[in-house]
This record gives sequence, structure tokens and C-alpha cells, in this order.
Amino acid sequence: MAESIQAHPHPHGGPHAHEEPGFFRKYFYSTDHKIIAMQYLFTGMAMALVAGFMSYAFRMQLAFPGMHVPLYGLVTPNRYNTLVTNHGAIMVFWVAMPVLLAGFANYLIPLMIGCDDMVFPKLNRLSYQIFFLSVLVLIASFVVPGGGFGGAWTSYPPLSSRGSFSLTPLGASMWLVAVALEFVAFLMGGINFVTTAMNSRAPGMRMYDVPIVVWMIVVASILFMASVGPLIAGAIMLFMDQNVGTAFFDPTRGGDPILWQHLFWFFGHPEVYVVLLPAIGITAEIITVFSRKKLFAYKTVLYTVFGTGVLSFTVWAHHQFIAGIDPRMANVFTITTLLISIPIAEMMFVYIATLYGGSITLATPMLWALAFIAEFLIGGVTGIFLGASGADIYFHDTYFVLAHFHYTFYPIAIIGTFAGVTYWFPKMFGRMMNDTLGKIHFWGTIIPFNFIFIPLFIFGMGGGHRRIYDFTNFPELVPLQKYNVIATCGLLVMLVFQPIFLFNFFRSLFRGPKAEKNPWKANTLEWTAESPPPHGNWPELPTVYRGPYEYSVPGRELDYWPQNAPN
Amino acid sequence: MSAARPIANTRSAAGMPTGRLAVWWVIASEIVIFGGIIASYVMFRLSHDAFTAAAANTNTWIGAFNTFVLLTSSLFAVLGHKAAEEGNGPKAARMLYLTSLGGLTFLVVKSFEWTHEIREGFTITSSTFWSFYYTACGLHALHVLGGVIIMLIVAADARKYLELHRVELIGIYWHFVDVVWIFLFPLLYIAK
Amino acid sequence: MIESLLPQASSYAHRIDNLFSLIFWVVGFWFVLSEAVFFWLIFRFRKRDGVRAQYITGELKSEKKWITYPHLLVLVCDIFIIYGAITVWYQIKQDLPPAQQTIRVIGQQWAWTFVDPGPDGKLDTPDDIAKVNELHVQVDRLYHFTLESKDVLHSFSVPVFRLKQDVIPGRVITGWFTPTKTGEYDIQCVEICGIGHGLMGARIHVETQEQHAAWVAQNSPVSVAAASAPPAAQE
Amino acid sequence: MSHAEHTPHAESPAYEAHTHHPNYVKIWAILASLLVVSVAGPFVGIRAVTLITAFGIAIVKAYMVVKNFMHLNVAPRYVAYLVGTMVIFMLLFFAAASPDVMKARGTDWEKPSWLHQAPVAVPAEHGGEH
Repeated sequence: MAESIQAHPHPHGGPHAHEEPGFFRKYFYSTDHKIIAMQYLFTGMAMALVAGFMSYAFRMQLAFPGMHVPLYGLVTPNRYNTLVTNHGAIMVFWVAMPVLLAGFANYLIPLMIGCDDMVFPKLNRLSYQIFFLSVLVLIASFVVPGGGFGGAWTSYPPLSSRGSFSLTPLGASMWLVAVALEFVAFLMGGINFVTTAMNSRAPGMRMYDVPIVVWMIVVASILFMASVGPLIAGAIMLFMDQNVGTAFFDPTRGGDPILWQHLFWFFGHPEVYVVLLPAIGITAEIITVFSRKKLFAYKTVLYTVFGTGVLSFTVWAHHQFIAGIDPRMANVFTITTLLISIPIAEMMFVYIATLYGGSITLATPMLWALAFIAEFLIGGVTGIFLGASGADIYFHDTYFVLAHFHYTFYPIAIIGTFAGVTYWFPKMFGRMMNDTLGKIHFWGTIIPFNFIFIPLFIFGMGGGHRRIYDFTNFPELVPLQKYNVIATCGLLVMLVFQPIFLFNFFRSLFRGPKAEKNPWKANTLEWTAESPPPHGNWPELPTVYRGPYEYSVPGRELDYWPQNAPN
Repeated sequence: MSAARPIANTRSAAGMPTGRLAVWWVIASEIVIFGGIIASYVMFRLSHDAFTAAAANTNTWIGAFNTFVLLTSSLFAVLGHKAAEEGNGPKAARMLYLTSLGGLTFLVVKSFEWTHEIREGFTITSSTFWSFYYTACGLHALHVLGGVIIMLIVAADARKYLELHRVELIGIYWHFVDVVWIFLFPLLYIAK
Repeated sequence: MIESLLPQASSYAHRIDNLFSLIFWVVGFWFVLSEAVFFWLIFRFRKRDGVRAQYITGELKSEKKWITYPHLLVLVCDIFIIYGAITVWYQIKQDLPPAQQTIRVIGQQWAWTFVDPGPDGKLDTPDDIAKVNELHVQVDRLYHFTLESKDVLHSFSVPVFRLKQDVIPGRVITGWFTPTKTGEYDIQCVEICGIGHGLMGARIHVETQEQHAAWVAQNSPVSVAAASAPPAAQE
Repeated sequence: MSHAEHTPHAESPAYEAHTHHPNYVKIWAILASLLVVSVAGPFVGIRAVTLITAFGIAIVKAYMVVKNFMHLNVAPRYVAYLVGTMVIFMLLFFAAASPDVMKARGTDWEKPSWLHQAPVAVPAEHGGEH
């Protein structure tokens, strides 16, 4: 796949090249938004397997210290650090971002707002190519001399800025380059998403006729563009520190390591919402379709999104409460952090209220969407403990934090993705997935998931702290080791169920029953195109007459009312 | 691969041509990149006396000359935009060539300035001030360089009356690079 | 709740635990309520033949109140939590009661050095006692600690004290604690600091006055002629 | 966010011309003379004057360039809000990060190397005002 970046045309294009581009051109060098979406989706899913395998290796070590992990080997301290660092970084930057933001945004925006492609198809292709390059750099960083970077995904200097501290000089620099390339790719992508969504809506589609998921992706892209700048500046500075010998973050020569933390978290916190919003948007689409209900208070949802977006820029230092920042600042950030619970809580209330009076079918996508709400609520409420500065003194950098953000990121990156993939699979590939296998996979994922992280909450409350490769070195934590064992067993069970999804996915891809245009009887525009939509999406671009959530309108025979139906 | 321009690209529901809208988004995300580095610099500058001492060694006259060069090139860029709107492709191209000449002059002057400073012993590792100086100016110079390259491509098209709207787009970007320098100039050269 | 997992051994441990309990009950109430409503709705409005979904826009005031009131209540709860959080934070981090004794804590890759001022009660004198990975303190005595790092970030954490503070190279950070319970407890480094991060544990010995005096007398280095250089951290 | 600004859209083909062009050469002349003033500022020798001429004029110049050359005055209003928001975010970042980075002595910390000596290899010239 590496050659796909090269610009040479496919050698076997042959005489048919005009109507049907060759395999290479069609799948690796296409400017079609759907193909690019697939590239992002598949790359992201492949990276999820990599990061999932990493979590398997270090969870085994944590439950059974010193064991020879099957398929991996001994988890030494530096390997452990590399594993946790890259597990975190991959899951955030190379799974959640490409799948939820780039993958679904690329696929859905043009289809949902009724146009033929992104406004800048070539920029879109370049965005994926740079992203792919960043994947290659990241993978290469694992095998360079010294090994992969092991200074946590936050990459705090001076540990990350000096090879003599981290002992991975090359790995650290390459990791940083990979992250920076990834940011450049998503800046290009973000500009494309926002511009497309703002400018290219179908005729007749007013602002409040845009599906929530598109709004969410647009706001997420804006958050990303507005927050990533300081971190790009910081990454340049850190790279210079590593390789040129400057001292931006080196306290012994006049720099300041806390500055990096601010630069990082100014991006790092909005980043949570960058990946949360698309997932929450996907949920909105699914629960309205499968409960046959209009979304409760569409405009309120938008206001909560804007509120969340703006507030998310004012809360970042809650990651640094005990990091040596001015203690008085912590009070300000406690207030803003707890205030952000209000729009998010309201968004959850809206979704719960949407179910009222519905006619709920528990198909696989709906199960995932409902699980997203149920599980994300746990992540949301446990965040209050950490945003409250007084309690964070104790909880900072414990497994409580870890369990908390896994209860947010897991619903986002994994549950949200499964919800989206199972829901749009018929549109993406023109075939239906198997519902029974989907449900087995669902229960086999959700139940073990809770068995992984609820014990870790308790482990964190008992003082278990993060990024330790062997807790038996700490006498107080030895009695709590049982929670680690439970968590690891949960993980193993969950991993066992994942091949079911892969089997279902690939079998349905080739053998699944053919999908009609609109198998879920949904309103939004993508369901009026062929399944899968051809290049250009529609023979004639649609015109829009109404909002996206007009389900069960009284007086109509059908309980749905497509956006493009004149009456 | 010369895909035809998608229909999506020709719509403008937000009241602005797509290209211009996108350039404004580029600028928005650039503001925070330069904003991050400038904010960091200002924090250090205000709290370290050593910065003041180090800043005394930058050459105000070279900085002022470069500011003048960029301001003038901006004038050409906007005149090129005016010509493009009047449909005069060759004139727009000429203006863009003059603009990129300004950009190149800026870079040449900058490289002589840096050579001089490095000869005097002020390298990027001399102190945090010089680290910021070279990093911020270097990042800006890369933007100038990128702008010049894109501008030459746009100008070559404009000469053949192709893609005339791009003259304005590259112009907006160029003015932004100019504005960044307008702030870097007093920060690095004047406030001593 | 935390106290069932880990003893409270400092004068402010119970404050953090109480704050935790406060948040737990407030937030737990909301959580249980929303999940209960959520699952009840899924059950109540499951698809049934011949029953069509209702058309509710949620834009009417009578409908919107179902989310507006809860959300105002959330705001009220937030205010309680903010008040509690800031009070506890102020008492522990912002307010610095006068010290009865000052110790120095130095983090480096990958060990802690604890400097006790020794019999004269002053740091940087020849009778200072420097110990690696072993901190001896006296119960019911208000300690100030100054945190220094020789290389990278560390974080000084004593879970039974509910105490945590990052150690930043280039800065000397001061904090305080008063041990209230004798015994031997863990000290952790909770900020990743390189390969040996997982080994960077230490032990804190909270001793009675007599025990502590005996320890000081036994370990004071003046007799061992280590007076030449005050230990560590003089960079 | 900016989305919220636009009115129900027209399907207008893009690239409409601006209605008027100001006299760009005149604006350029003003900018150049402002530049002269900002360079001359330090020669007065008063720090306040230097700062005002340097940064006050930088803001004025930037405003003129953005308004006239980049045509922010004819762009839809939300563009100005967008650009302004980004600047405000940076000010916010500065406000929250500066207490930690800029102060040698905070509420509970001090930076010994700042208090005892000039930090870096540059010859220490304390109190050198400019």
C-alpha cells in the first residue's frame, strides 16, 4: 500500500480506463470522497487492531507481572512504556480521529447535504496521503534503534526533549513528526469539511435542515482547527529541543516545561470534543431512525454543541491541577470545567427525551447507539470527580482517571464507530450485515467492557497510579491486584468476540443480502442515493424540502418523510 | 488525474465563493499556530531580562527594510487582484511576479541577515531569545517560500486567463503572511 | 468510600474523602435517575404492532421543560460541587499553615531522596539526614516539604495522605502535610519519568515522637563527618 | 459557529466582483509612513513611546491590511468573528499560561535559577531597559 502514495498511474489501465478506472486508481488514488472515507476507515480500523494488541500485551503484564505474554513475549519496563504511550496515541490520533472525524465526515457530509463530492477533492486525497505517511512514520518509530517513544502520549518535556532522559532519542522525534503530520492531514481535512458543509448544501436546505451529525462534524473540525495551532507551534519547539539543541522547555537553560503542558492541553482538551461530537452526532441519527421519532428540540442540541465548543477552550488546565500551576488558577478552571457539564448533560437529556413516545426497534445499530448513551453517562459523571480540583488532588494520574477517560473514549471511538459502521454499512457496501452476529458481537463487547473498567475505578480509588509496569512493587497495591486480574480477563473476553465482527463485516461485504436504497426507512439524503452510491452520488443532485427528522408525522401514511420528497 | 471540478465547489450557501471561504479557514488555523509561538515568546520576553539584552543585537534597519518589502509586495498582490477582477490576466500575472519578487527579496535579505548573525556567534542555541528568533522567523520564512511557489503557479495560469479567482486567494494568504511579519517586526526588532 | 480501601493518615485526608462522597451522592443520584429513565423509556416504548410513534418536536415550552428543569437542577448541583471542591483545594493547596518542620524531597530518575533537617531543625546544615527512598516523619507535626527535581518531571504522591504534587525541574514547589496515623506507607511517583518509573516507589514511616527522636539521633551524620557538602540539589 | 450567521442561501455562481476598489497606492503610502514612525519610535528613548509606536502601529497596520487588502470589510460578517475568535483564544491562552511561565515566585513555588542568576549564556545585563 506504500506505493499508493506514488503518483504513477496504474499500468493496466488499458482501454477501459475511461469508463472504469483500474483497481489501483479506483481504490488508492481516487479523489472520490467515498473512497477516501473508506481509506480512512480501514486504516483507522487496522490501527485499532494494532493498538488493541498493545493493550492486550500490557494488560497481561499488569495482571500477571513478569509473564511471557503469548504472541508478544516479555513486557520489559521500556517496552511497557512504549506500549502504553503508543496505545494512547494511536487510539486518539490514528483511530478515533481518522474513523470518526475523517472517515465519517468524508462519507457523510457530501451525501447528507446533497452534493457530488467534497469541495476540494484533491486536497482531500492529499490529506489522506499525508495521514498515511504519518502512519508509516509512526510504525517505523517502533523499530528504530532505541525503540519506540515511551514518554506517554502527553509527551511532557524534559523527558521527551532529551534522549538521555527518555533513552529513545530517535523514537521520540519520529513520534513527534508522525503526530505533526497527522495534524497537517486533519487541518486539510477540517478545512475541507467545514467549507463543504458551509457552502455546498443542496438547494432548499436551510441551516436547520442539516442533519445533526454534519453539524457535529463541522463544530468538531472547527474546534480542531482552532485548538491545534498552539500544539503545532509547541511541536515545532519540542522538535527543535530534541534535535537542534534549543531550550524552549529545558529549565536548566531558561526554558519552562510547564509551557509545553499548556500548549499541549490547550489542544488536548478540545480534542476530546473533536472526537466526541461526531460520535454523538452518529448517535442522534441512529436513535431518531430506530425510534421513529423527531429529534427532541433540534435547536437546543445545536446550542448545547456551541456551548460545549466554546467552553471547551476554557477548561484545559484541569489536566494540570497538581502539575505545578498557580493554585489560584485551579479555582477558575474548576468552575469552567463543572460548567461544561451543563451543555453535555442537556445533550444527554435531549437524547433520552427523544426516546419518549417512540417506537423503538433494537436493531444492532440502535443497540450500539443506546449503549453509547448508557456508557458515556458513566464517563461523564466520573469526570466531575476529576474536574473538582479538591478531589483531583487525590485522583490525578490514578487509574480512576484512566477508567474515566476510557469510559468516554471507548464509547466514542469503539461504540460510536460500531454504531456508525453497522448503520451505514448497507449504504457503504450495498449489502446488509447479519443482525444476529451483530448482536452477539454487541453483547460480547459491551459486557466485558464494563468488567474491564469498573474494577479499574476501584483500583484507582485505592491509589493505583498510571503507567506502572508492575504494581507488586508497591505494597499497598498488592491487595488490589485482583482488580487488575478481573480487568485483564474482561479484556481477553472482549478480544475473543472481536473476530465475530470482522467475520460478519467481511462476509457481509461479499455474501450479505443486497441492500435496497433505504433499508432503515430514514429521512436523510444519503438514503436516496444508490447503495453504494456511484461516483458523483446522484444522477441529478437532490433538492431539499424539509428537516431531517420528520418521522411519524401525523396524517401521513408513511412514518418517514425523506428530505427530498416534494410532498 | 484531472478530475473535473465537483458541483459542490461551485455552490456558495455561506455567501462567499468556496475558495475564499477556505482561505479564511486556513488563515484562522494559521492564526493559532503563530499565536501559540508568539504568545510563548511574549511570556519569556516579558519575564527575562536576558531577552532584552539579546534583542539589542538584532538589526532594526534590516527588519524595517524587510517590512517595507513585504508591504510593497502586498500592494502588488492587491493590484493583481484588482487586475484579475477586471479580467486582465496578463496584468494580474505581472503583479504576481512582482509580488513574488518581493517575497524572494525578503528571503534573500533574511538569509544575509542570518548569516551575519550566525557569524557574530548568535546561533539558535545561544539563548532562548535566539531560539525563538530563528524558530519564529524560520516558520514565517517557510510561509513566504510556500506563498512564492504557489504564487508563481497561479501567475502562470493567470497569464493564460485561467483560474483568475485564485489571484485573490493567494493574495489573501500573502497579506496574512504580511500581517504576521507586521507583528514579528516590533516583537523581535523594535522593542529593545 | 475511599477510606475503606486506604487508611486516612493525614489531617486533610478526610476532607478529600468527604468531598468524594459528596460528589458521589450528588452525581450518583443523577446517574441512577437518568439511566433508570433511559431504560424505562426503552422498555416502555418498544415497538409494538399498530402503535405509531408520537410526533413531538420538543420546541414547545410544555415539552421543553422536561429538559430545562433537570438542566437547571444540574446547575444547582454544580454550584454545590464547585463550592466543595474549591474549599478543599484552598485548604490543601492554596493555604500554607506555618511549618513546624521543613523537609526537602528530591526526585531524580528513578529514586527519591528525602532530606530531614536533623536535630537542629534547619536544612542545609551539616547534621541534615539524607535518605534514599525512605522518609521518616513524626506524627501530628505540621511538615512543609520542598520539591526539587534533578532531571525530568516526577510527582510526589502519598496515597494515605491524599497528597500529590508534581515535581518540576527548575522550580522549588512547597506544600504541607500533617501525618495523623503512625505506620509505614507507600510513596509513589505518579508522573511518567522514564524506564524506571514503575520502580520509583518509596516508603514513608510515620513515627511517634520518641521513635522519631531515636531515628534522628541514630542517623544524624555529623558524627560520620559528612559535614563537607550539604546533600544534593545545589545546582 | 460562523455558520449561524448566514442567511438562507442563494445558489449564486461564485466569483462575483467587488463593487469598488479603494486607492491601494494611497493605503500603501500610509502603511509605509507608519512603518517609518514605528522605526523612529525607539530614537525618542522613552520606553512607553517605543512600545506605543511599535505595537500600536503594528495593530493599526494589521487592521489596515486586513480591512483593505484582504477585504474583510466586504466579506460576510462571520469571517471577522471567526478571525476575532481565534485572536481571543490566543489571548485566553496567554492569560492562563502566563502566570506559570512568567513569574519567578508563585504562590507555592519559586524558580531558583531565575532568582540567583541570569539563566542563559547571554551576558547578563540586568536592568538593561532597552
